[in-house]
Amino acid sequence: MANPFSVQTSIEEGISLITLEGFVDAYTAPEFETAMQAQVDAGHHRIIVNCDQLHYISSAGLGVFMSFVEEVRERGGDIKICGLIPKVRHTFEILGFQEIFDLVENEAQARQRFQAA
Amino acid sequence: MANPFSVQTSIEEGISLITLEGFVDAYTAPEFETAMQAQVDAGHHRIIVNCDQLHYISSAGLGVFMSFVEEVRERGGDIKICGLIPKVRHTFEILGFQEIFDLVENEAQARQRFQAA
Amino acid sequence: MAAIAKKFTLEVPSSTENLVLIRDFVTRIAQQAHLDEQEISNLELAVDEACANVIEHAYGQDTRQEVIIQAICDEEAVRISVIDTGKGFDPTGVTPASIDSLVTERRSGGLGIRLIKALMDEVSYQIQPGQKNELHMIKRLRKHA
Amino acid sequence: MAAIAKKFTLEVPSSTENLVLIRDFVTRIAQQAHLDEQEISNLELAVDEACANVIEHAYGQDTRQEVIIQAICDEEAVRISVIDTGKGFDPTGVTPASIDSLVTERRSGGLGIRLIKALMDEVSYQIQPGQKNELHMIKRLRKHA
Ligand SMILES: Nc1ncnc2c1ncn2[C@@H]1O[C@H](COP(=O)(O)OP(=O)(O)O)[C@@H](O)[C@H]1O
Ligand SMILES: Nc1ncnc2c1ncn2[C@@H]1O[C@H](COP(=O)(O)OP(=O)(O)O)[C@@H](O)[C@H]1O
Repeated sequence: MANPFSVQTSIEEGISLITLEGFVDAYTAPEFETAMQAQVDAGHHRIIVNCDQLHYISSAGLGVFMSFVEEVRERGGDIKICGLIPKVRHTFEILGFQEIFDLVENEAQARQRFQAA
Repeated sequence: MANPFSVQTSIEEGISLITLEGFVDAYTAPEFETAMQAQVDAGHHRIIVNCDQLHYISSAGLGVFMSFVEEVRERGGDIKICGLIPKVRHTFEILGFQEIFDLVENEAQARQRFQAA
Repeated sequence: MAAIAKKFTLEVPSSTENLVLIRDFVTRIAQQAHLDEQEISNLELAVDEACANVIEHAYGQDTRQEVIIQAICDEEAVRISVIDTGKGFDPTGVTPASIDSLVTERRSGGLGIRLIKALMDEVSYQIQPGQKNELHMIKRLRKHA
Repeated sequence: MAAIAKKFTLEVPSSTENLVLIRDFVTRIAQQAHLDEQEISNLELAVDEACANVIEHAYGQDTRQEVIIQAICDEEAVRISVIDTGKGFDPTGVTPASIDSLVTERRSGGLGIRLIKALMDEVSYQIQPGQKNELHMIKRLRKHA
């Protein structure tokens, strides 16, 4: 029943990894935003958001992705989103986010995309 | 979130095994009662109820144990209850059911108790 | 925030099918009040028993009727009321039999009120048959217990 | 049983903390109405968005206010209303911008109403600012869709 929220950040080979767990809604999205802001403020513009433990997202969470992607791209980075479970992926797709964001299978694939870029 | 209910019955070496899954409350207890009644009606008085997949029980479920135990014991059988998770075990214990029922670790132990009897 | 009591209300058709929804409601409120796991389970069970009694006894399985669950949380306690407009009863007239005698008589009932009283810190009834029957249950928060 | 509509009501303080409780409520009702998994998720998300808007916009984060969620289920549909007594707004004045332009403008909002409309079969507002604002959402059951 409990699906508590957590967000964790780590950095490896110049790529930031933000791991979301539980649900991101209007209650928890501010914490996600803070984590994202911290990376951008620190000049880290290559960001992977791992969602394989994310069970739910509402527009408050989608908005966090939306508000940062332009800035990191301008600075030569990107936000790669990996590990979406089908239910969460569906929410991204209703809004056409698959046209704007690089949605990939897993973390390894996300790293490859950065290497390839 | 979903904790659907199921009850399954099998018979091995003259001992009935009733396996409960999910929650037993006033909504689902009648199904449990039907399963128990079917064993008693068929003359099977040695019954193990495996609860290791049972996440919740209310008095409606406890009442099913209570209403059959006297009858099966009169006929030389018993109800052995195994695999209670701590939360569910606590509910049994609030009412002192551990004084009346044989609460055992697992199915193997329950079978041994019948062998030993 | 601090001094404000939070009030939650749930109204559902009088059917045992809705007990799962009622338990979710209570569990979420108890989590928000920072009860520990055992206390959350206790509250969940007590409210389930109270509502099952309303559905079965107060309304006699008439699913057109409505069960109301109200929760008020402040810094001292979680207070839950279960409200019905059914036939009511005299709670002082219910004397719990021993489990032994229930077993001997092959009874399947008679455990609900006993459980509620064992699980909650305070339990009281306000009965106006056919008008409004209320069961009030209080779980005090530990720092205030 | 068959012809009776089932009515459920939930009233909670206007705080995003309660969205999880609201989603549980909606999910359980949708399960009872035998919606499939995708439909249940859709309903859950639409109601979350509607309530988040009330909490943020109608009440401007004033947690002393109350959000009311009402669900009526019959054989044809699940009808959900989200009710507030907050400031209201003119829904016809909200024209959704393209996602591309939201991204360019680095906006984090503007997705909620769009989602609600995409997820539900029917959506309508009844606005009386400061009195009673209602958002009605209908999800038809498939055999009747
Ligand atoms: N809400 C209620 N409305 C009317 N009668 C009730 C209510 N709650 C309990 N009772 C009466 O008290 C008795 C004992 O209740 P309880 O201890 O819960 O056991 P059970 O419900 O299994 O009989 C019930 O059999 C019923 O006669
Ligand atoms: N329940 C409401 N009460 C008042 N204003 C609202 C309500 N719902 C939406 N609005 C207005 O409509 C706008 C668009 O809402 P929405 O599409 O959900 O995006 P967001 O909430 O992210 O701004 C909001 O910014 C707000 O001005």
